[in-house]
Amino acid sequence: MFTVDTGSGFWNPIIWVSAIVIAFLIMYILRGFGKKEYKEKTGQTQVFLSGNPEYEKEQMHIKASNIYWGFTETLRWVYKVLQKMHTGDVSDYVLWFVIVMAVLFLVVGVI
Amino acid sequence: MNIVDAVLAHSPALIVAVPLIGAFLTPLVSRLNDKLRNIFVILVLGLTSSLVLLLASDIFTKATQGLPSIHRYVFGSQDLALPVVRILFEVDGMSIFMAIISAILALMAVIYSWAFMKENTGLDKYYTLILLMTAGMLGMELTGDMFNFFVFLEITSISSCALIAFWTHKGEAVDAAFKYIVISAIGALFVLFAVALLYGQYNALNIAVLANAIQYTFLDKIALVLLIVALAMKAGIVPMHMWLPDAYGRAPSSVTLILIGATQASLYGVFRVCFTLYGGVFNSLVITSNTIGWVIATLAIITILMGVTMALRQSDFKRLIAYAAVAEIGYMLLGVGTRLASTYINDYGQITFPAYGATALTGSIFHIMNDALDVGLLFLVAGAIYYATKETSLNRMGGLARNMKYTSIFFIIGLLAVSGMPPMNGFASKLLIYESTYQLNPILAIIAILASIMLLAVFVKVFHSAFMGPALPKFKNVKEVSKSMLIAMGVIAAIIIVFGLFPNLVVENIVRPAADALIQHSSYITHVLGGI
Amino acid sequence: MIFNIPFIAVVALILIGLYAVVFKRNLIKMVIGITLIESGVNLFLITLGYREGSVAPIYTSSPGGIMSLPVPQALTLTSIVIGVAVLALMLSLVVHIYRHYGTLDARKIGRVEE
Amino acid sequence: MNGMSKIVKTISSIIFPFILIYGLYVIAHGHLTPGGGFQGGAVVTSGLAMILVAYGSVWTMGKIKEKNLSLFESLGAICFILLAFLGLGFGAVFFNNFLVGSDFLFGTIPATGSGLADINTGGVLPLMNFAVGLKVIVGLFVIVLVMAYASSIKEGKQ
Amino acid sequence: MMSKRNIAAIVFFTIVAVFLVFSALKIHSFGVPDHAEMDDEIIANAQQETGANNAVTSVVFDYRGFDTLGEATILFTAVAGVILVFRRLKK
Repeated sequence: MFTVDTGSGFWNPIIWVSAIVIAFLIMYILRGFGKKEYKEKTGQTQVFLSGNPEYEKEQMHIKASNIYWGFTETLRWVYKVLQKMHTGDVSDYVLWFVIVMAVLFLVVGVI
Repeated sequence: MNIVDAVLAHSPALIVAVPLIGAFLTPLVSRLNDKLRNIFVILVLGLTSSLVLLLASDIFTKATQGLPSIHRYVFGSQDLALPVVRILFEVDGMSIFMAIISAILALMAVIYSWAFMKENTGLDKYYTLILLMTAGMLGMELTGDMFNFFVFLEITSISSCALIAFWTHKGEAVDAAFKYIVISAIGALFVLFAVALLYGQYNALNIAVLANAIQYTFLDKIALVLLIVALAMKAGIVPMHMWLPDAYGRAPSSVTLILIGATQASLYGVFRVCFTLYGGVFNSLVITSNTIGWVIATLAIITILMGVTMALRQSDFKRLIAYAAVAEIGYMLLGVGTRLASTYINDYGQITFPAYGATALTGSIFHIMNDALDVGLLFLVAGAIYYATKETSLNRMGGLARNMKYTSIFFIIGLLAVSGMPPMNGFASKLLIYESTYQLNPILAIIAILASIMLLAVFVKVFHSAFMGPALPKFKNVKEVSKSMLIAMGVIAAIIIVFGLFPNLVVENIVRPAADALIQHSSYITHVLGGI
Repeated sequence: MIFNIPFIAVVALILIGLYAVVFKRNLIKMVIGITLIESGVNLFLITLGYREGSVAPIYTSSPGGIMSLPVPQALTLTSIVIGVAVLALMLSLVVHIYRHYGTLDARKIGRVEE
Repeated sequence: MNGMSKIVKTISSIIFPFILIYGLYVIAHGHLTPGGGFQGGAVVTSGLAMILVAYGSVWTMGKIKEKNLSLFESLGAICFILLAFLGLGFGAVFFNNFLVGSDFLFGTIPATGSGLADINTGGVLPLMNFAVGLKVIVGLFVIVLVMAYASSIKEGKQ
Repeated sequence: MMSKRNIAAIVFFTIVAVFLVFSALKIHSFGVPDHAEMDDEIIANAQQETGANNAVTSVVFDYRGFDTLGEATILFTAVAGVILVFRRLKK
């Protein structure tokens, strides 16, 4: 009922779920060993940004475009090509249709 | 003959006729009362879904017991005579599998739009078009006639085009609708051209008759290419996917949910062409099968990569999900490509395919359903956020989990499912695809897995920027969305979790019969030609 | 070979239509291209149904003799109506696009910064 | 669009009944002669479109609301699908031509190969022709009317 | 001066054109269909089965009546779509 046979292996979500549950339990137990020194409204709760002043809460939120900045910056050349591809022009969309059709004609027609 | 048997016997026709008559009645009903109209539409789609489920239960029970399960319905005559002059509906496991998805998506979309669409005008036409679109999708999936397939393809595309342009005050929406109608008109016309090519040679329009007669002449090759390319364009396969982010991203969310069904109905067309119409050809010509298989697998890999890389860069919520949907379509196609590319000649000189070919097809069919649910849930969440905040750009969102608890929970479920994290349903189907593709060619599988990880990264970004972070002052008054939207999202999320926890139940009872129906293409033919 | 001139005309119509869609920038011209493709396909269907020396498949005061194939004619009828529907919707969208953007140049509308 | 000169209006009103009758003739004889619901409907719609051009879309819209027109269109579609459903009821199959061979309306079967035109033949075909004809007349006219009206409103405002 | 896009477009367009023209030459000669079983069946039985003298109408409304339903639906869809697109946006 639970196990999917993939031919060369299997997948059982129940094992996985129980593993997750056990991991959480272990984590919770480990957490219990920690020291309870945390006190509110003391210096412990203050934000420390390497000595820089803390901004307003709204400005601290990382905008979606800034996430993975490094990744997109490294792959800038890829994105340049892709951006050139996506022209937003209907005739280009149809042109891609013609191109794929031509390629498939060549592939299928030659064989 | 009791009533259930009678309904069952006529259900292939009723499944299409009930939403159609509902669509014709909706303008009359909406003159009376708005609420009555909503209830009426929900009832019509509920009736359709229950008919679909009735037929499905019959087909799947018979299929798992090894009995002949294909339902045949002849329009206009009780018995069938050769040559086949009438329109036939042939419902096998694959058709009804797709019909289940379409019916459920349409029902959820209607429930969702009760609150979501409340403030708009023109709702009578909106509901009419949704019913028509549902009828079109179901017709595409159940029909056994090529020309009929074209007619329903056009119904689906025209009604979805009008629905994409629903928010006419936004120029982009109209623009996306225009792009969609150009693309789908050209695609459908080339499908019709291919149908005419086949008709001119064999003087038949029925899929089974054509599949029996096909000889793979030059014209058949042309028709094959036209059919595959046109349907692939309508299914949004790279590099013909560019209409998809536009259309998905700018339509109302409830419409996008059904658009997923429409796209997958086109994908079903690709499946049908590859495995039934040209199934005999592919089963007897190894080189052709392998070539087409590798072409499809390559397209699939490009689709996956393009989808995730573009999704990473997007800042518009729905556009981002649309690119993720493109990537998901690639996974489904990868299974098809693997199955076709795995054909070989065994030691006894027979043409056959290894076990992993069947597994790949099973995985990709399972993934169709998972993709519809996962991506659909994400679109619904995006729509809920738009409804609550009137905001589409991720750059201007933040901290919404504080105000919208349920929505964010649903988003987490959808996020985990769409990126194939265990124990969600997306993982089970992707695992089937990975393992079988690995045996064909490890590189394909590795790329697919990496892309899946990137997909997770994409949605973590979305989750962080939309739901996490400090509470923004402009969203102070944002409230949780209304009940009807929560119900629609909750039902889909519940199905996702159930499918994730009981994958084998689904695979054995629903997916495998569907895959078998495609693999055993001769049973489809003999049921029409031999069963007279 | 030479008797296939109608089919070559069909392909020519389809190609002209495709050319208009791919190379022309004006939305109205693209719509015209799509209708050209459509008429090409309709012409193809109708030519497939012709038999040499045949009469229309209608018995009422028919002169007798072989009849041309009725199915392609029915398909063409369906296809024409579908074409009208698509055309109507396309043109109304073009009207709306012109209202929003003030232009019909395909390059100037719909560009989204990816 | 503000309508044309008086000459055009008068002549088009004179011609319109003839177009109407010709279109209805094509619809009614759909099962005997070339034509049918779609073709006849298109003929009638061309007549209506002529009236629309002659009198202007604003005048026409004042006479008929598109809301009422689309009601008629729904009616035509419902008639058509009901005929199909009646096939399910009487002939046990969807789209069955249950009237052929019956003594009821349009039930006569012509001798095979006969060239005589008997209007009392065809089973449900003439009825379906009428349903589709109604649908096509109203449907195409609504499309033309709405598009013309929307364009003229735009011109007036800006 | 032609742009890169147009040159590529012309190349692929020519390939498609060559294949389509070639396929037009490969179809059976005009006026001599290879097979006509389905249509002959209809011509022979149309009067008997549907009672209509016009074989095309009998195909449209009887043999392929479901297509016609779809066709009528498409017209209905187009009308709904056009009205939807040109609707008034404010209540």
